Amino acid sequence: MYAATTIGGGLGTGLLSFYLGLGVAALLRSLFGFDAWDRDFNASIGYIFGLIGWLMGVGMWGTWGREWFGAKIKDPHANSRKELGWQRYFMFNVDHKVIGVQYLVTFLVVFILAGAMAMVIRLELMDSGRDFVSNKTYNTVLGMHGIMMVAVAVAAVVGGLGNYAVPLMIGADDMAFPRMNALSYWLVPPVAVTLLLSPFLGGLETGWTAYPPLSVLTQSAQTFWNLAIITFGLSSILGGLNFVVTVMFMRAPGMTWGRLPMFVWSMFVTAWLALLYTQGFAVALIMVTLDRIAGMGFFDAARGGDPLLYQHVFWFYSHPAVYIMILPGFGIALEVIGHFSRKPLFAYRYAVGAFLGILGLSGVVWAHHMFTAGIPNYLHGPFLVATELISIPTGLIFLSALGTIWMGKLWLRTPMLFALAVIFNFACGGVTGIFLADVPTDIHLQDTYFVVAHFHYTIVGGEIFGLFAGIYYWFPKITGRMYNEKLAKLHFWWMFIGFNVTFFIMHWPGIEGMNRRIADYPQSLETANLIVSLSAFMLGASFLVFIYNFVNSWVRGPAAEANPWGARTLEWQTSSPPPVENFLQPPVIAGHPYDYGVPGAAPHVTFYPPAVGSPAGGGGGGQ
Amino acid sequence: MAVIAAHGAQTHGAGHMSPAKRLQVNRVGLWLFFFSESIIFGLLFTSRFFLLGTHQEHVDQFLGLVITIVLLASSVTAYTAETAMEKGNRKLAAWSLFATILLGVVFAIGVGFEWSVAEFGIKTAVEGQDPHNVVWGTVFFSMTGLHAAHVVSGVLMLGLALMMLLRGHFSKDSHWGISSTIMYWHFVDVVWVFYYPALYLVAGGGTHTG
Amino acid sequence: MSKHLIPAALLWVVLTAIGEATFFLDWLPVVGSPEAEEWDLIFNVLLAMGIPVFTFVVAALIYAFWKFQTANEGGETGSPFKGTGSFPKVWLVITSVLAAISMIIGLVSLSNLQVDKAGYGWGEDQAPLVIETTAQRFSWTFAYKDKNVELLSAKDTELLLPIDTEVKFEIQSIDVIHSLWIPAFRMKIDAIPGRTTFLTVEPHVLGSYDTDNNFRVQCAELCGLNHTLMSMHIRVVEQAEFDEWLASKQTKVSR
Amino acid sequence: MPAMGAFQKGYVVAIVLAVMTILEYLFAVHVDDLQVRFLGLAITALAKVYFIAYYFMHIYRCWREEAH
Repeated sequence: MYAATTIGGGLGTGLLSFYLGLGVAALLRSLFGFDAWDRDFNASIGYIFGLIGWLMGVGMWGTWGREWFGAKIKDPHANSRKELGWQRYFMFNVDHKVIGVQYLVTFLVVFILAGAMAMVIRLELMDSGRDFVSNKTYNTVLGMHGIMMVAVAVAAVVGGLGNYAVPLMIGADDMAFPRMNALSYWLVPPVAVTLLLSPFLGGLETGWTAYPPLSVLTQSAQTFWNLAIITFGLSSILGGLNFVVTVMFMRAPGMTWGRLPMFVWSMFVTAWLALLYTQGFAVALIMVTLDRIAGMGFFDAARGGDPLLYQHVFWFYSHPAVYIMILPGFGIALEVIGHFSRKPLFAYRYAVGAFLGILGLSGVVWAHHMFTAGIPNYLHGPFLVATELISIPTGLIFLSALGTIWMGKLWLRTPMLFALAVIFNFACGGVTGIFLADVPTDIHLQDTYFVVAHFHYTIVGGEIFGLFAGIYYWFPKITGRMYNEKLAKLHFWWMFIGFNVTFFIMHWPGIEGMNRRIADYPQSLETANLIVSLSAFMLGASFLVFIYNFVNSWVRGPAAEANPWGARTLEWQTSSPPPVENFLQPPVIAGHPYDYGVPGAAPHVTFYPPAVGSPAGGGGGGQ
Repeated sequence: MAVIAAHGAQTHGAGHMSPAKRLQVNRVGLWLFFFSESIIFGLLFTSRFFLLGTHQEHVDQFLGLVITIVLLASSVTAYTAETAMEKGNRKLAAWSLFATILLGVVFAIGVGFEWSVAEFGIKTAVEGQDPHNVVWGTVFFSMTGLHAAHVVSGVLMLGLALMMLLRGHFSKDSHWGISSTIMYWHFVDVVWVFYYPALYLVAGGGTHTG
Repeated sequence: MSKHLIPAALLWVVLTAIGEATFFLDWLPVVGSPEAEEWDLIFNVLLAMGIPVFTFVVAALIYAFWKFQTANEGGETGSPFKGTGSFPKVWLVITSVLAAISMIIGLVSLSNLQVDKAGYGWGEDQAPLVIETTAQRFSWTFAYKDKNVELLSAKDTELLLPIDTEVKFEIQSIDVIHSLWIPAFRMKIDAIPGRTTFLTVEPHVLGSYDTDNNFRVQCAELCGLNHTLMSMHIRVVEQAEFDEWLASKQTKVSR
Repeated sequence: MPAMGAFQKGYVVAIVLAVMTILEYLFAVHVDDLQVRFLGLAITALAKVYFIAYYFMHIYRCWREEAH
């Protein structure tokens, strides 16, 4: 009932505002002497109105907007305190744990949908000649698979697991800006809906990169797509800002920078990346939108513009974006490997240095996506060097992971298996990256299936495996229930084998002359594509096991202990699931989070005052 | 946007944070937001030089100077408003906020006037002029347009702040709502500090160079 | 320690040997030009370097997975070393050296490509045969400069190139970004509206699409609806045959 | 400027900024060398931003935990 009110209210005001926006745009246009109706222009204004209406409708008005006009606001925490059961996940709620679950489940749904689109792509590519879908549908499916998976990779770990775990791991009771946190989540559903509607609005022609002039000339749903992605970028920036401030100011006493868990470090660096670079995508798409709806000439060579401007601005974001994707994967992998090897994390300081090094280098490597784009010759060398430099900090992550498992006591539960798979997969993705960083080899490999295989190895193999490591690792904490270990291991091996067969073989057609984003290819590539398609279907099927295990365990899994992994970090020192205020007593940090088996090591956390007989809800005070 | 950062959070966590710390967190959050925005402005700024070098079409440089001075004057009144608030002088603060809003509106009108007399378009090159005409128009209108959008939103936020002040909100010790909108206003001024020379002065005395 | 180090190292050696053995498979596509030879060389050098790196990680993972796992549900703890000694520094030096080597390989080969640079792209300023290439959605136009012959990918089936002659493609686009890619020559450059890009190849084996599918021009940058179809077959022929073909084309045009 | 009141401090900075703006204008209009002009404009802009960020926006307060 509550949930229906929230969603219904949001949809109602959103739609009304959308139509209002259409009208306002038409009015303005006729006032200034244009035709009253221009689909892309009017719809853009309508989208902005609709977005604001939606946000106000789902609860931002009551808990936030009224304040701007000096009126009393509703208590934003009312929803977290009420006993609402599952309905609280469908409501405006400022509790970071609820927002984390909202993010996680939303993006798992998007992940499954985008995965289904990958199955369509592989079905089309099973055979060189036959058309399973038309070229138009193929391009739409391809573009949607790309952008939805990018969205998942950017937000599933950061928004989902990051929101859930980071405040818990640093001993905070919430994020620094809880209402802004809720805002960044509630910006996501309109984006998802707009993206999913794009096949009905004219399809997508440009892939997820949206290179002009094609994205300016195309008659497809490009403008809606731009607006949706700009909105998503806004959500990502606000989320990043929130994480940076949270980690800077909300740490518990004694939680020095040298004692932060690796996952928190990775989220901190990721948040900086999101805050610093996401604007690039937004600016690039704003330029495309202006070219489309206002007839401007940023990318029109005939009128003095330059199409390459887009690529520079776009990759200025989209290369750092791959670190937004991969660093949380590394963070989870190191976190899990640390706890499940039962020994201190090897070379902790070097691993932190690696994160910071990647943050520093990420802004100066973007043009390696443009080695064949006709950029001036003098740019090739510097970008080659900068790109290769990235492999040095990345090597330190491997040092830390391998050093930690060496001579450890590996407890091979599912999270650990996924974390080890991250290291395995990324080793392959990293080595194939060398070929793409060196300009001479990149000339041939650019825009082929070699690139496709490479980035699936890094992003799926690195981040998505990390995402699943995190999901299994924190599942007992989030749900208060234990997942089924046998099914989880089945999921792991099925996914691991399916993934590696699919994408390892995919390098081969790339080298043999198969380029990206095509629906048909020369006959000589048929065998390779058939194998890839078949194993891709196998990979796709593995997620059915996951869905079954996830849903079934959440509904009726056995109750989980507070600390089923015997881990030292803070989030395991409170109940599963944690109370609304996270910790009943304020935590004080005294030791390093990974000091397993170190003689005389202080415990990572103690609670003050000691946890006896204190009344529930006594989270206030202190500090 | 500053409103969002401005009002920050009053959480159950507020119990864990002193008001001074809350203020510091809000302030750093707002600065990070400025940082993030300045990259949007910076990318457009860089695009202007990427596309045109230091080329510049004819613009009314004197008009540019006048609106720049107007914006600077509005910064002074904004500063007065915040300082008055810190000293607890609500009346002076209200009048200064009002003056700031007025000057902001004058600036926006100035930009609108500049647009209406511009000697370049975005659709097609003007007959007999440099072919850079269109892309210059593109760059000029999008840069000043983005900045003007921030000015207008700043005026709206200042208006809300003034309204709240008149209704008796804010005090000497608690006026983050006013401080944050005024910081946002100064930030808009900072952007103009770069945009004004890039659009009006780079090519010197109205000559066509580059 | 050495109880574990020696078998792990052995595992690494074995895996590396298996990996490096793939060089005997000869699986790279047809080599149609000196540029392709150069490409194969660099690719193989980098691969020879990359395989030991990959197998190092894999060997460590497999060995740890096999030897260090414990059934004692997380109760035992491992050796509590923290990696604060000199080992990370050694590692840092080794990875830096490896990165430097791959940089140098790339830079040396890059300078080979760019020795005779002509604005954008690669290739000599002057070439005996210049083909003015125009890309548009969704076809290619190839005009043999000063030869009065023009081929359309929509109409003509094959693009003929003479063997052992430098051919320079001057590429322009009239609508959106395309990319000219010839897999057999391992060369690719984008076609960008408002710019002319260049690439030069020197075919040195006879061949055609029928003998190897990589003798083709392919658009490699998504350009819209029928991007898939934007390709054209290439046939590399002897100079005499080429001249004869050119002459026959010229008469057709003049008629 | 320690001895000055808060209001006066702001007005002095504002006058400095106004003078810089006018000088910048005169400088740009009368200097013919592109490089010199560009450098001059860049330096003025950075100086102005420093004044605004420090005196008007109180950037130093980010590092302090204080109520105004």
